[in-house]
Amino acid sequence: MVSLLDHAFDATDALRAFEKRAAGAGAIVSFTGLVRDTGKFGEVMTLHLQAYSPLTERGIAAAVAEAEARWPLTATSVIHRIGDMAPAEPIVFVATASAHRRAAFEAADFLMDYLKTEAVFWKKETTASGDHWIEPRNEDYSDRDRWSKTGS
Amino acid sequence: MVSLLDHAFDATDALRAFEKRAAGAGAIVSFTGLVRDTGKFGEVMTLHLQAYSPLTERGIAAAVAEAEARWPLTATSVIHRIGDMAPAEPIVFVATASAHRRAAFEAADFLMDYLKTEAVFWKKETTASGDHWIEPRNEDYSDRDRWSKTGS
Amino acid sequence: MATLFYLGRLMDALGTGTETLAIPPGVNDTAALRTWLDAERQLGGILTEPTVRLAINDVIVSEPCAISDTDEIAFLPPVGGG
Amino acid sequence: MATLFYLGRLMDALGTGTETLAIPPGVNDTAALRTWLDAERQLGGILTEPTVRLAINDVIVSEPCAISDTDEIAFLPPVGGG
Repeated sequence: MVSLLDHAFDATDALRAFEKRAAGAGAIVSFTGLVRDTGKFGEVMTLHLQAYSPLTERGIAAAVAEAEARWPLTATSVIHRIGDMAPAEPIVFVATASAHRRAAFEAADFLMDYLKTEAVFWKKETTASGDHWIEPRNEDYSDRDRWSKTGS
Repeated sequence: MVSLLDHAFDATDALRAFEKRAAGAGAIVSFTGLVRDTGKFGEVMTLHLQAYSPLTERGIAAAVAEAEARWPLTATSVIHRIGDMAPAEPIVFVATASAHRRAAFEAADFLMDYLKTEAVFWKKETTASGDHWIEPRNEDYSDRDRWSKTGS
Repeated sequence: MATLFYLGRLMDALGTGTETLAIPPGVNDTAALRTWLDAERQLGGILTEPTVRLAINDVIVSEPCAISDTDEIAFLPPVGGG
Repeated sequence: MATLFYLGRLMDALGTGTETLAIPPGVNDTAALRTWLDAERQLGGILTEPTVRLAINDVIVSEPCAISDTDEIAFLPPVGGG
């Protein structure tokens, strides 16, 4: 299940809904990413995230399909904010369920690497000095590279 | 924060409480382990987990301290059931918070490996054929070995 | 008329996120479109950067790629992830 | 009197999880305690298995380790994790 939301959401509610879908799993991993209050250009007042539908959704769905092909998952969930958000708000929620914990951990980690590096989003931070579009960090690419090296 | 509980708990409530403590983090990972309905001896009716206090708590606290030394965590939580529990009930909840996702993922994974292999618990499954004490699985040891190989 | 979309920082540079536009005769592929539009808007080359990818009718294309006057064409700067 | 604890499957084998017990003279360390108690209860060696570890006063000890008649001594079979 993949959702792009243009309004705030509660990660705990998202986990509760996911647990219902994941009934029967032995292991559930959740990841919540929160908007940081400090960026490259200082204190962040607003983060703006732009998607381009349906490319953004299609890309995430392909990453979910790849995760489901690599690991024996019984359920997955991806929720991503778009639009304007404030520091400390959840920006992304990923949950994975599997019979065993290793699959659930690795799949959640894999999906987050996709979402942080390859997902079709453009990101703008508003600080006291104005608006700044944010380019990818090299660290994000090296995280993502881990998956192609390890094979399946 | 380490808790051994002799009664059922709600993983979503645990995450909500953790999020409050983790305010300011950029990344929160949670792991929920649920009692499996099938074991080595068939369908599980009841799982019984025995601790030996304060050794059990002390061991978990030492693993948490090790995780906090290895990764820059802003908060951690470990909740583990003891006593009798039914299939599908949460048996363990681990949450980690950090500025960046890699630390939060790795620390949660590390703590779960400790809890599944070295934690001071004895486990008994009640099935139609009676009570069975469960010995460690080799797979759990190899998961745990990953951490000594990678260094810090 | 083609519909053009400008994402991320290109939205600021073009002053809009989307517009409909008559593609002039002779501008038959993405390479010609990039060059023509960048010159027409005096953008100093930001539309011809190879890191800017193009999507035609919701598919990211290998370039140069033929275009027609009824396409939806999106200019996509490098994605930053979420 | 020493207080003994039997964990996991040893609780079933001993028929109790804990008992207080007078340690006989001459049983001065963990090795002697294991041998004496296993024989006394006719347990066929389950208390002398090296995979069974001993904790004295809440500390897992390297053996053989001296014991006294006021200790809390726990017999710990291999832990299975949670």
